[in-house]
Amino acid sequence: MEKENKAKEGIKGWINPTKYGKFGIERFAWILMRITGLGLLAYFIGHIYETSHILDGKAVWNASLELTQTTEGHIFLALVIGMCVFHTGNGIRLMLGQMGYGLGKPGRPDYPYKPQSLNMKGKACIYATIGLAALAMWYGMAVMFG
Amino acid sequence: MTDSIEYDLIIAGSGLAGLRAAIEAAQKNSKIKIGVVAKTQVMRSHSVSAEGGTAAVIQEEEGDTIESHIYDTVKGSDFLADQDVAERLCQMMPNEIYQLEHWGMPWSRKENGKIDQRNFGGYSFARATYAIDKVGFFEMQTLYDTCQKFDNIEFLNEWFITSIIHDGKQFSGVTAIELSSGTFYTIKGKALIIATGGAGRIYSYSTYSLSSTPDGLDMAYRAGMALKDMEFVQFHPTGVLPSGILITEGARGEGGYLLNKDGERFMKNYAASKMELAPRDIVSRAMMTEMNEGRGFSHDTGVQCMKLDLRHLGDEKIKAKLGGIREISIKFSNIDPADEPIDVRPVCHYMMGGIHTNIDGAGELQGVWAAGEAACNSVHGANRLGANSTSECIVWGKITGSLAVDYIEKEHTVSQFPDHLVVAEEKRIYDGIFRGSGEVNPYEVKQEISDTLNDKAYVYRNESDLIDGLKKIRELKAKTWKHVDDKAKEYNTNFSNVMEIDSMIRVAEVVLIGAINRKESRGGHARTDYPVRDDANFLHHTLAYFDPNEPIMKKHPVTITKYKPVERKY
Amino acid sequence: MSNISQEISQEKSETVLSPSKSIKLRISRSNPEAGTEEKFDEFVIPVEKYTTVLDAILNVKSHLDHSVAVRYSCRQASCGSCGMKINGKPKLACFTKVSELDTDTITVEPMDNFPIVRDLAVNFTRMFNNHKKVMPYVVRDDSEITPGTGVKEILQTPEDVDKYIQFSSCIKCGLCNSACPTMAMDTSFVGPQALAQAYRYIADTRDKGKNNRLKIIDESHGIWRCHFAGSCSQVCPKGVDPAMGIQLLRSYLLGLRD
Amino acid sequence: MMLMRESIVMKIHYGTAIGAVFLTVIHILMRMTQDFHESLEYENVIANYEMIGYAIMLELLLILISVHGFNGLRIILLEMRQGPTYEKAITYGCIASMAVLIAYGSRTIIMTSMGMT
Ligand SMILES: Cc1cc2nc3c(=O)[nH]c(=O)nc-3n(C[C@H](O)[C@H](O)[C@H](O)COP(=O)(O)OP(=O)(O)OC[C@H]3O[C@@H](n4cnc5c(N)ncnc54)[C@H](O)[C@@H]3O)c2cc1C
Ligand code: HEM
Ligand code: SF4
Ligand code: F3S
Ligand code: FES
Repeated sequence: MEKENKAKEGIKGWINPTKYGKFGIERFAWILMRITGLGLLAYFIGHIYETSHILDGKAVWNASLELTQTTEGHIFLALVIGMCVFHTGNGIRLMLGQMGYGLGKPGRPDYPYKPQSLNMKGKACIYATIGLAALAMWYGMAVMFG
Repeated sequence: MTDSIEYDLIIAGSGLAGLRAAIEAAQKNSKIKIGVVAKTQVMRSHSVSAEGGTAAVIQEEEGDTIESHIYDTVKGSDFLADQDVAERLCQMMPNEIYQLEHWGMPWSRKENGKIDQRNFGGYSFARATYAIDKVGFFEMQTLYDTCQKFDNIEFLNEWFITSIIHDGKQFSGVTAIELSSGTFYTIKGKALIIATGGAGRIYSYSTYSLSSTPDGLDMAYRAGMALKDMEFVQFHPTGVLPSGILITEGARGEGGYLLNKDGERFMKNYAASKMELAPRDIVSRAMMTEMNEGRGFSHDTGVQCMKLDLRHLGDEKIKAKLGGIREISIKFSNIDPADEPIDVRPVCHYMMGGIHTNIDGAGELQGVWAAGEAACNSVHGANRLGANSTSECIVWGKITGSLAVDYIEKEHTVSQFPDHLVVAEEKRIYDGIFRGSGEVNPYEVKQEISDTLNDKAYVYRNESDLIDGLKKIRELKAKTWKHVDDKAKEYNTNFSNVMEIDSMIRVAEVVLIGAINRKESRGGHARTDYPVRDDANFLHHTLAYFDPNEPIMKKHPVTITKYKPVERKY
Repeated sequence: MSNISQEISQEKSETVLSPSKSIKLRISRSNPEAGTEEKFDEFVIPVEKYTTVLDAILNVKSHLDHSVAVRYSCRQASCGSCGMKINGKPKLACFTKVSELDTDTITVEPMDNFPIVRDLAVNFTRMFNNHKKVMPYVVRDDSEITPGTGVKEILQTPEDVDKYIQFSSCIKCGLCNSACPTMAMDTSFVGPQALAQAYRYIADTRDKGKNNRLKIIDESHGIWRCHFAGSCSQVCPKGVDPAMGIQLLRSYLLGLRD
Repeated sequence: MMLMRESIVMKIHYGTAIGAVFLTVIHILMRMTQDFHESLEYENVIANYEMIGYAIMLELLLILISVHGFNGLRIILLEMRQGPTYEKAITYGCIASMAVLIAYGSRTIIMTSMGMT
């Protein structure tokens, strides 16, 4: 019984792409938030390591900077910028929601039921954040390649 | 040896009556162990479907009186109600409304914060207490949630009770199958409250949950307890087509009209003073008369129907007060009641009859009580008023819960547990049904039973139809259909379905014989061949006792206290 | 089709079905306790304009394969029995018409994140226990009334009722839990169903159990495991909007409301 | 396994996020106000570090993001699998990693700002 009660969908339930069409943009924002959070953490650790080279003198510092001076490096940095913008923007949306703002007011629901918490404001916010992230990536690329 | 578990109090059924009984008992004595056994999951009982209201006198300062509630109930019953029982209902109910409220019931409120009430059929005061139009659902939730407070209530979700075990006089347990595992159990207990609800699924056009089959009634019947007044079946005027899902009487209580083909509020010709809010039997007959005389509509599924018009209430009022039926109507018949009238037709909705009990809900076996729709304490007589049933469930849930505890607390000499009866029951269901054989599809037998009752024992009845019906049921009984194709143990609903169908045959027989014998028209039982009420010969209850061949029919007196039977007019 | 279907075809059939349009219904079959793996059985059945997915499944059960295991009762979206995945999305079978799905093949599977009992029926024990855990009842000292003492209602305006009525509409169908991404991995998570009920009682002006309830849900697999993915509200058939309730609960815990 | 109430942990999570937003903006603006490539010149970077205010800000940012990031990681891991031992392992694992990263980053900041390059 105990073992049986552990039934769960597993990682499939997180990454299965068909979910996002069925459960809406909020669910997509959810997985992006996870991925960008982890991505940023990975970058951050790398970043701390990279900056530590400052202690090893100019040559090493420059050499480590060189690592990202390639095309791949630029794309990687642009991704980081994008992740950062999305994670920050969506993070602010989530925090506002989790503090109780912008959810609409509880009240008698009328059929056909439209969940108020998944309102247009929130959805617009997600699309805007994705747009902003794309913009920032584009700008970053322009600076780096330019 | 079969697996065995034990409780002090067994409650069969977890509808409003069962849960109210459980709370009362748990509160009264925290030491006794209570097992609530239901063939559905506990919170999924049929009671969740109740929509319109729960009757109680809570506005005495506005002019309502208990006396008036009693009289309305008795008059509504066509004077077949036991009047002392009706009195008990009406007196206990107000407190129960407040008790539910204190437990969290989301009653709809007036602007001043007091509990609101709405109009319902057959009452002389608007005393149906409501919570939007999902009264039963919210009541079930309130009771289910309140049960969570008590550690001595245990829920046995999806356990199908098959029989009552007793030594001829005194109750000693039940047998049941745990559906998830398929294990056959003996549940021993000192007392039993039967709250297995109504059996309206013996009709094919029915408002009931699909789980409302007569297996609960049947197990009492087979245990030697009488079924009372089974010929009285209530047909609710407004079942939505084509599914038969209920459109609550509250829709008319809020001001809805019933229209015939000429756009006429035809009820003025049948009950001028109450119009659409006459008692259900009267409105249903009026509708059938209109249809029979060619003033009905034809629904796109081919059946005749009438229209229920709510458009003049306006979208906002419909959403605020009738949100549930708005949803039902849009989803199940593609009609938004704010734009279009709803297609409705009288539909099997309630069984006035049930397990014979006294005013306290005590059955004919020592240690067995019955409450709710499964019971017939004769509070509704020949026709129940809307909103009086949830009330009944709550009041007799409380009463029986309390009395069962008193009984358990007393010392009893207990005779040897009749193990041989468990063995016999196991044989009956496993050899007779599970391993039974036959070439007729049991589900088709079920369809035929329910179609037969729909055709032959509907709103208007007559001798030849009823006899035809009985013949048909007996033919079906004689066929070789009792078998279970699904051989798995786990969650075998094929098995439980066949047991339900088995019980339908026996109970349908009692309904038909009762109706044949009652050669008069009273309340829900309208005979075209005997169109008037006959107090001289039929002012009595009908009892049916089980016999393998044919039910043994008896009569039982009606308790009349203050109100002499008079002609019933609205 | 299974051998049961063959047995049924040998049964004498007396009802004539009037087919108007036919669809293919694929039903997920499994019986973990008996060691049977999941497979799909396909049935062709007639449907009408009003046929619901539950009607379709029960049609199969009545006429083609009696052994289909499915939970149902009210057939009007009130009891919460018939939650399942219909063409991949969690829905109530009785509240989904075949016609609104707009396809000729319908696949029904048991809900995710619940242990399967058999075929389409799943085990709710975990959800019921979580529900019980959040103290889903009005907490106050005077909640029992002694008859005859003349106690009346605790006043509550219609606006007060509106604060919790939507959360009170939960039919415990479990669809929200089956859709929630946290539930897909975290078997200890209390889940949107129970959290919405915690909010329902806290928002009730009659209740005094807020602090206890907040304490209960403020643990490592409690409310904070919700990340506002919103799938719960997306699939809720009753407009409960658990996501809203959960976020509002959080504003209590963050000290932004009391 | 609970060292603190989950609500306190999450308040920290949100607090660090909000703090990080501001500091990251400053951090990035510093890059932007100068020419991007120039800003990363060895000498410029060293000069930046030697401004004590900036160094303190970097230290703060390091702590905020480490706390936030590793708590985020803990959240995800916590939801991946259950069990008391596992939970204990990830809680302490994350705290330890967090501490190591902070220590390692601090070393860079402190040593650079004190001119120990
Ligand atoms: C659609 C509809 C709307 C209604 N609206 C109203 C209304 O507005 N106002 C009003 O007053 N009344 C109304 N009624 C009537 C009222 O709802 C019912 O009479 C009442 O709910 C019956 O409750 P109960 O507790 O007796 O049983 P039910 O709620 O019917 O419960 C029966 C229980 O018994 C269990 N059970 C049955 N057989 C077995 C078995 N063999 N083994 C184990 N368990 C078993 C079931 O699982 C279930 O838990 C309505 C009825 C219908 C059909
Ligand atoms: C600077 C602005 C940032 C903001 C506003 C922010 C905000 C948030 C918020 C609100 C959450 C919680 C989401 C939830 O409840 O589901 C979160 C999660 C997380 N954050 Fe950040 N964050 C920021 C930066 C970072 C950085 C720089 C990192 C990496 C080091 C990071 C790593 C994570 C991780 C790993 C999670 C967990 C992911 C999840 O729960 O889905 N964040 N962030
Ligand atoms: S919140 Fe909605 S989806 Fe979840 S159990 Fe309740 S009714 Fe079902
Ligand atoms: S889907 Fe799950 S993550 Fe939260 S908003 Fe609903 S509980
Ligand atoms: S059968 Fe009750 S919700 Fe579908």
